[in-house]
Order: sequence, then structure tokens, then C-alpha cells
Amino acid sequence: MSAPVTIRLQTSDFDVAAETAALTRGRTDIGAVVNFVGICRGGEGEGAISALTLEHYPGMAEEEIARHANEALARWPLTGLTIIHRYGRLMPGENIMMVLTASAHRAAAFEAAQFLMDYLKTAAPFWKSEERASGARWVEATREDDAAAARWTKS
Amino acid sequence: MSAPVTIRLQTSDFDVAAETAALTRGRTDIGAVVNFVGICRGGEGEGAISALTLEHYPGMAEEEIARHANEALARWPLTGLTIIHRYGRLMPGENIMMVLTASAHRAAAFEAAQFLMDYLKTAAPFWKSEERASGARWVEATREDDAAAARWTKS
Amino acid sequence: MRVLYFAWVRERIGKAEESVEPPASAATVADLIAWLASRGEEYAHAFEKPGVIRAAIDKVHVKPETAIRGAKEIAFFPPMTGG
Amino acid sequence: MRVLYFAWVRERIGKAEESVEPPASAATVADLIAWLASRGEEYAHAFEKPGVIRAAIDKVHVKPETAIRGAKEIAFFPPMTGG
Repeated sequence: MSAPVTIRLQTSDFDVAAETAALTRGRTDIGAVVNFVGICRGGEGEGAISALTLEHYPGMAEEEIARHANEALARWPLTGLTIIHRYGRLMPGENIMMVLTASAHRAAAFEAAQFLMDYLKTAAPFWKSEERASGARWVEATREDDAAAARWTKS
Repeated sequence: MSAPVTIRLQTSDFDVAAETAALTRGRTDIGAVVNFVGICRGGEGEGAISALTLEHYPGMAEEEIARHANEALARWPLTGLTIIHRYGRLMPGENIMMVLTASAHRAAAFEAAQFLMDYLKTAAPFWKSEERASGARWVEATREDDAAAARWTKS
Repeated sequence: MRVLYFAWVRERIGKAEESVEPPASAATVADLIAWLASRGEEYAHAFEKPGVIRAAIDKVHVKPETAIRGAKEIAFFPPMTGG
Repeated sequence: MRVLYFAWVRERIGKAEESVEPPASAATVADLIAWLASRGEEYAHAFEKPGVIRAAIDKVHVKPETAIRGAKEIAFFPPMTGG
């Protein structure tokens, strides 16, 4: 059977249940669905974040994510995957993005979801700016994220 | 803040969206939510599965899962987790169980969800019987599942 | 002592639970399995491969060498396949 | 040649995109960065640490040593922080 790939960049929120239903409806070859949702954190006290703005490179973001979605399909026996990434200004507690992977078995679904997340964190053309009482500041890339992404290129 | 743990064994289906909302509502310290849903596969042809019956050890299943939920809370900085496991007779395409983990960061949420799944596959007192045209047969434990579970006891 | 059976152990024995009075010489889980296996054909069939049988005493997983003294409830079952 | 800027590169330069005509001596991405940095204070500020600047040619990530010949669109931006 086919392995549908859905990629959407949007300002509006998404509905994980509807996306899951779209990926699994009418199929009986799926044994495992893994979903990751990234949420805007707020923090507390003076350093609290009042809003997060996501900027992206239109066109490149879609193409880059599609390339990595295809790589995930080549590496793991997935029955489908969905990636939705929001952009624009978000408040703490709001959804930022989601990855959904489906497979006959759980290892493939978990690994593909982690692979796609590590990729999105380090190489997809998105940038985050956090607003605090002290002003807006661009989020810096972390070494942990780079290390997490590097594990998929080791054989 | 508290890290709520919800564990339910039930015959009825569950609502991932409602469980996610219950775990995240009113909080701004959660940056990552990972959800795993196990689904009854059907297969095709002569070996197709017409139904799956899940038997469990009432009392022990809840206690065992709670022990492992607490171990997950001790090992990873989770903001909460939910485990729902169905029992009784299920049809292909139906949900079997779900694990939901929430944390400030994605690595903890992913790892805790995988730890709990590997545990549930190998040590929680549940047994599956598959119905085929040729009759009912108890599912045998797999070496892959044992190996997956063993990785969490290595230091 | 209350004994519970699950999955194909239950099916082979033909009951989900019963009360038993094992002899004092049955000190461990393995001893109890050997004694149960001697109680009839259905038990012999259920316990024909003692190495694959898992056991729990009072709802906690135990090993074959675990002592059964003081146990209220002992359960026997095949390897678990949840999730 | 169309040049795009994102995140703090865009903020420092004060524009999201522009058309530029770099000299023929600007053969690589690194050469183009050096030439852009010479165009004014705002550019010098944006490219003050060339090592942290990432680039894409026609929407594909490239390295500083990549040749820019034939490029229609070159984008400059800080390390990505999506997800």
C-alpha cells in the first residue's frame, strides 16, 4: 500500500486527531502511530516568554522538509507521515509543530519521528525569536540539538 | 509543578486529544508531547487476523504499570504521563493502547515513551490471542521486544 | 493458597483459578510448578515446558527459585505480550 | 542576483531581500559574504562573524566554498532553530 506524505506550513493551529485519522483511516496494516507535538513554553519570573515568533524561508522550508520526509521513508518501513509546522507569532501554551509517523511496528515509527524532529531542530530553515520583558531575542542553536542530529549520519 | 500520572485499563476506546488536553491544559512549562498509539493490525490473505483478544491480570497490571510509570518519572524530567490499555476483543484497525508523555524537552518525552512501550511489550501482564480463519492462537513474545526492553537496564 | 492461570496456561488447565494445598516439600515456585504438573494430564500439558512459564506472587513477578512461603496468591502465565 | 536575508541577518541589514551585482572576483559564497560586508555598517554588522552565517543557493544549503556562478537566489541566515 501507499505511504502518504503530508507537509504543511501554516499560521493556524492543527488537529492531531484529524491528522491521525487521515493517516490511518481504512487501513489495517498500521500497528504503531507516533506523534510529537512541540509547544511554546512560557517560563516564569523575569525571564518569562510572552510570545514566540517563527520566521521561515518560504519555498525552501517545504522543499527541505520534503527531502527529509523522503529520506525517512527510505530508511524506515513507514506507512505514512505528516509534518505540520506553524509560523508567525505564538503565545505560550500554543502548538508550534507536529510530526506524525505510522508503521506496522513501533521501532520504525519512533525512530523516524525522532529523526525528523532532530532534522527540523537543526536544518529546516526556521528561526525563533522570543519576546520577554527585556525585549525580543533570537533563539540560538544548541549543541544538544546538533549532537542529536549527528547521530543519524553515523552508520 | 506536579507531574500527574494517569493509568487506565478499560474495554472502551480512548480519545488521545482529550488525554493530551488534560495533560497540558493551563500549563506553560511543557515544550514536548509524545504520543504512541498501538493499533490492531489485520494482515491479508489466509493469515489475516479477524480479531484480537487481550487478556490481563487485573490488579497486577495496574500495579505493575504504576511502578514503571514512577520509574519513568524518576529517570526523566517529565511534566506528566498517561497510559491507557484496553482489554477484551478488538477488531483490526481498533486502538489497543496509548502512552502519552510530556516534558519541557523532546528527548525526555521520546525516551520515556519508548521505555514505557518496551516495558509494556515485555513485562506488563497482558496476553494477546489472534483469531484467524485457521483458529485462535496466542501471540508469542519476540526477541526483538526483549532486546528493546533490555537496553534500559544497561547503565 | 490461591492459584491463578492466564492465557494458554488457563486454557490448558481449563480454569482461571483454584485453591490448592501443596505439600510442605514444595518450597519454591519451581517446586510448586512440578507439584501442579503432577496433578493430571491438563496440568502436565500446561506445565510441559516449565522454563517458559512466568510466575507472580501477590502480583509481583518472581523467579523459579523464589520461596512461596507466606504467598496468598500465585499466578502462572506465558511470557507477556502487551502493548 | 537576488539575495535574501532571514532572522537577525535581515534585522541587522534592515531588509529582507535585494538585487545585487557582485564583482566577478566574488566566486564563492564566502567571497560574496566578504563583498556584502564591505557595503556598509549594517552589512558589516550582519556579517561580522562569517563563520556563523549559513547560506542556501536556490533553496539548497551550501558551504562557504561553494561557487555562486549561475545562482539565481542566495539566502543568508543564522543557524536554524525550528521544531
